[in-house]
Amino acid sequence: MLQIKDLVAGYEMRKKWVAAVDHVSLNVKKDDFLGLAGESGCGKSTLAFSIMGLLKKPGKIKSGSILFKGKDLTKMNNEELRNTRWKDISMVFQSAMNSLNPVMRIGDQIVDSILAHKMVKKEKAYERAKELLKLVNISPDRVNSYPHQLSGGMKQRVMIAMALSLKPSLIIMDEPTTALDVVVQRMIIEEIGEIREKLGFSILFITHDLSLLVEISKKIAIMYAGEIVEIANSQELYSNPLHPYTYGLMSSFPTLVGPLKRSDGIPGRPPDLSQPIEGCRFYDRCSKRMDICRKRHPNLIDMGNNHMVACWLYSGDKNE
Amino acid sequence: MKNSYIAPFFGNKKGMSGLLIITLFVVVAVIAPYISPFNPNEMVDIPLQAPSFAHWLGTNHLGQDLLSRVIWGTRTSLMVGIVTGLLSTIFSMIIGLSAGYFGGVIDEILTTITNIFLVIPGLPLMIVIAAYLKFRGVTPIIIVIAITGWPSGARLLRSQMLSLRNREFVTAARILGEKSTHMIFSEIFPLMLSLVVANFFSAAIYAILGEAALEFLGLGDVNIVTWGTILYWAQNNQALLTGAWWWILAPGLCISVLGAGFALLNFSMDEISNPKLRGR
Amino acid sequence: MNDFLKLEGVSMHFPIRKFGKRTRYVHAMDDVSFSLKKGEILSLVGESGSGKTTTARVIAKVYTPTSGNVFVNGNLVSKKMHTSKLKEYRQRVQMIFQDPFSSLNPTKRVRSILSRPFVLYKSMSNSKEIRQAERDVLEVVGLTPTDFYLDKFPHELSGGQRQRVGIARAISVEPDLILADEPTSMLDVSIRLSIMNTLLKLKEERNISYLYITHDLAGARYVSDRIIVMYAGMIMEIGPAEELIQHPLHPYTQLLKRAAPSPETGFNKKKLGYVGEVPSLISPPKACRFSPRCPFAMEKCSKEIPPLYEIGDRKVRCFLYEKSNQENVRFDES
Amino acid sequence: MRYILRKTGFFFLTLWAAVTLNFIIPRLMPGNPAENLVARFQGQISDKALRAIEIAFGLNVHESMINQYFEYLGNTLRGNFGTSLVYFPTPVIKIIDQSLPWTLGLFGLSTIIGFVIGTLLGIYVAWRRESNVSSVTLVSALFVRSFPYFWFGLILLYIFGFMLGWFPLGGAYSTKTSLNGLSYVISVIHHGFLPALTIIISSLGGWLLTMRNNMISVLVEDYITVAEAKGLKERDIMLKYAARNAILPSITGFAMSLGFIVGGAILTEIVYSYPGMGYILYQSVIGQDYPLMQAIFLMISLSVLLANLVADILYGFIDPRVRE
Repeated sequence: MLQIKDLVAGYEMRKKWVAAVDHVSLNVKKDDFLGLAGESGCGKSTLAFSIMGLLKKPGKIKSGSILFKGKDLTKMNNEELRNTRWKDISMVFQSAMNSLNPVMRIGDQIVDSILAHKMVKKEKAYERAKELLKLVNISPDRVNSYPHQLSGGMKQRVMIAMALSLKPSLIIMDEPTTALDVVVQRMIIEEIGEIREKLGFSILFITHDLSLLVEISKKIAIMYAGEIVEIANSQELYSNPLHPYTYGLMSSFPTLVGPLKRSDGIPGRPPDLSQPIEGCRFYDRCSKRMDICRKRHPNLIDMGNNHMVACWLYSGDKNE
Repeated sequence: MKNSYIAPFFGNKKGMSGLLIITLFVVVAVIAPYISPFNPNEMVDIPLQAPSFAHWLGTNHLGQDLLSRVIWGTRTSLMVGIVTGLLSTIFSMIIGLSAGYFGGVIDEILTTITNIFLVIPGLPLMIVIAAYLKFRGVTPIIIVIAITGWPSGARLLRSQMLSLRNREFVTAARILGEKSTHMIFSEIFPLMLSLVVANFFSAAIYAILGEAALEFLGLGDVNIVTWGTILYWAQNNQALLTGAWWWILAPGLCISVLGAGFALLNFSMDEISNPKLRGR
Repeated sequence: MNDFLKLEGVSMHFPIRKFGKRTRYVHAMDDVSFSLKKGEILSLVGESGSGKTTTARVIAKVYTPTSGNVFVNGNLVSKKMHTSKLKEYRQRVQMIFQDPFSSLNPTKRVRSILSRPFVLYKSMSNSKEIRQAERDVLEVVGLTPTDFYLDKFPHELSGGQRQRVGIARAISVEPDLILADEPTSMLDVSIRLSIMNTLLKLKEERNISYLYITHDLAGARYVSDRIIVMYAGMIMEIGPAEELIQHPLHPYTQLLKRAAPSPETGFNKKKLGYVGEVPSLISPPKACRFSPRCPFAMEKCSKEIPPLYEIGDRKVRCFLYEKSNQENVRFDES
Repeated sequence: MRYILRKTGFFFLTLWAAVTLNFIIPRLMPGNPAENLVARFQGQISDKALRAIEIAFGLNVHESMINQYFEYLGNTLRGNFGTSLVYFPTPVIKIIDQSLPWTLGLFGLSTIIGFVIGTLLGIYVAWRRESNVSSVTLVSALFVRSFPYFWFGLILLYIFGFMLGWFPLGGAYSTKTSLNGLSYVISVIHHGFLPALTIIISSLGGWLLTMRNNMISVLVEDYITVAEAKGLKERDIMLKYAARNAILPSITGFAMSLGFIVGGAILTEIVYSYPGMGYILYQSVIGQDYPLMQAIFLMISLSVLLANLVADILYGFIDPRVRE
């Protein structure tokens, strides 16, 4: 359904090019729940914004394509893009607190997304807005509330309702629960799962919280410094992480059960993306680095079982 | 740090043109005796002459050379602008910073006073105060403008103080055991500097326009040479009805351009300290 | 072992000003009592609005509590302290902040930020001496080469590096107690553990005690000896870390545990369902604050505030554990 | 409701402050210049009227300050401002009654027009901030804002009144012929056009800059990105999402700017000899007519404060957050 091919996107700073997303290819199929995990600054939000066509100056898509149902989103003009947005692909943003217009009733904000795309009567749109609120466990008479009258969790539910308003086939969720407390986060994640079962749509779920992702998503892509370094099914990735970065991330969150292991996370910090890097981008922080890693860039290779990894440890042609 | 504050300023076209304008006026004010072609208070030619080679800006009803008067007027106008701007900024700082820093009852009282002065119209108040003053001159004008010019600055500084005071690095300094004076002057103040300077620029604009207005109304000392008094004499001698447009054009332009110079500086300070505002 | 820090019935109510009159209060912290031993790491776990940060700030003397007493080393910490006494107190109790971006002054280099503790507490004025002391402390928190970091401004450092500068600043004072207010929550996952490990190392090497504030139950398990669970301004449960997490007594602790992400259990985990939201802290009713959301709520729960019942080395604020109810206790083994 | 009550409370507090300032200022001045006022009135007006003047300016009164103050407050409340000197023997209140409507009409209308145009331009400049038109507009606004009102008025008067003769040189309506109905209205508009234009253009720059800065701060907010992602039309995003939030600080800033513009309007009236409050204020200053001057200051303050109250209440309607 969504095919990202060799996408290069980033930011044009005073003569410098910061490659936030570098040659990324990714597919989201129908009914997929794809998780995209990575640390801050790894380019995951840039990727999401590129898909939505929301990348603003100095941000820029340099090359590659984003095909949605066969049409290239990067080549659309403004009007076509406007029509595709929200109707086919919608998005739930990170900061629920600031995602709603503070001076408009939430009902009006849901309704205007419907009216921007469909020729329906206003009353009908309001009926729909009420239905949507009910769907996300908010009392329908809240249509007349203003954002400041809602709690953080309710605001994010409103955003989800809004994202559902036109029955899109793909919803991008960019850290939808990061700003929320654990209990609220859990409730919302469960609700998302239930609604997805009911309505059937694909999700691209972006987060830095790998422990959460392993639990909820079908498939996970790990992003590091602008590149995808590993893709696999969640269970497979959890039990058998191949890339040293994935492995490091997996042992970076303390657990609630089992013996207490002391671990040191991943030392160092991600590389400066405004400088060209020849070899592997994880080289500086890698505990298993080899000589070749510094010189040559590893590409994603298929390890079977739908498991792809970009690391010289698993490449046969090491000595080439 | 010094560099990271000042460097963007040199790259800012608006800021640089503002600086250029102000510098130009300052230079003119300093070297007024050397570049002024005539004594500004002497009758040097036939009254009400249009601009010519001999008198670039023409002459007034007493046959005084207007170019010389404008040049000498720069001194007083600029001085009043800067001194008054400084005075109001100091008032604003004392009131705004103490309200923001101490909070509580002190804040409530100071804020209420500020709000009251904020909505009471400034120029009419200036006129009323100036009208009561028995002696006319530059000092009363400075005082009157400074009295009415501080509230908007105080309000801005207070709100910035409030937000900075609650920043974690200030709490950190407090927990580390720093004294209040250290926290205000070493931790908080460096971050307020740009706003204080911006505040000075707007206060200076206010002062320059206020001074011109009061003098135009004859509420200053009409016998000294300033841009405002040139306009006063022009108006009182019906300059326009006699077609002597040159009499009003130059001093007014000078006020506007000087004001714009400060406005440009102010605008660029805003852009630098708040990168969001940078248009391009 | 001696209690180094002790809180007795401490409450913090913030007034809401309307027309200058104080009519309503936010009960950010109500009747909080606990103690902390020398060299112990005690975690304060709770969601936002639970009062955990307020507790830390009351201990740090940023806020003056509405009522109750704080004791440090057996001495009462009075509300108004003489300057020299306060300085002595500050030297014992330091703090690490949640947001490494805002807890360092953006206009100052690391070198000048770190010089303050030495000027204030070691009476150093010789710049060479200070520089050497700064190098030593940077070494301890793992920022090497030290001279490289001394010349940096905060905005030139990563979040983790900034947090290390914050830790360096706190330990330069050589405190006995560090209040760590969610020190890892704004950092990248991959470096959280190494910050926690640094804190653990300092505890072992310097016998520093910590009050470690977090919303992450698993993180609390990783670092702490004992855990306090707070909800809506009150302590709900206190107990040794491992025991409390494996066998949570209070229904709220049970909820917290079930809500935490756990890839080990994965999809087969029991669903939470809709469990309501945190109540308003403005003039709350006299009742168990968790009762509106509690699956085990009894009539009594909405009428009075349960006391902290002692069960072995644990304490729990729930009527389920009143003597007469003890037989009916249901443990949630999720 | 509570919000409106609070704002009304502040209105009365400020009004009280203005009235009290009026009482204090002459008493603070070294060598009260109002002294010879009484001498000039002596024997010309009734004793009661004379006493009102003495109370207002603190002359020859042997009562305690507090008693004076309350008597003054009473006089003010009853509109008893005394008699004008310049327009002797007309009572001050009558002069105000005649000049206030002119000021309110001219000034009120042109301030609103200036606000609307300036704000719209500010929205445009921020929305198209990459374009050259925006840059030029912005810099021109910086200059226009620094024009002294009276000077700009003089220039307009010279060009359109004196040189081209399109507009009259002063007054509010033609006094030459007897006017009725429509011709009166046309005459009023004809006379008011240049002063109005002066105020509109001079005030517009400030509104433009305020709105532009607010817009740019708002445009980086997340809800703008969300609106874009929702595929709303550009115009809807600009007006319903960006401008509606950006205008809030402008309305609060109204207080600050209004006082400034009122000052400008006074000078404009003087330049155009427009028989409003500003012109009368000027006459009273020249003629040392302190009773008239004080009353006018009070009236101007009252109008500004009322305008502020209206702006505050309006704000409550636009921003739901302050209502409760």
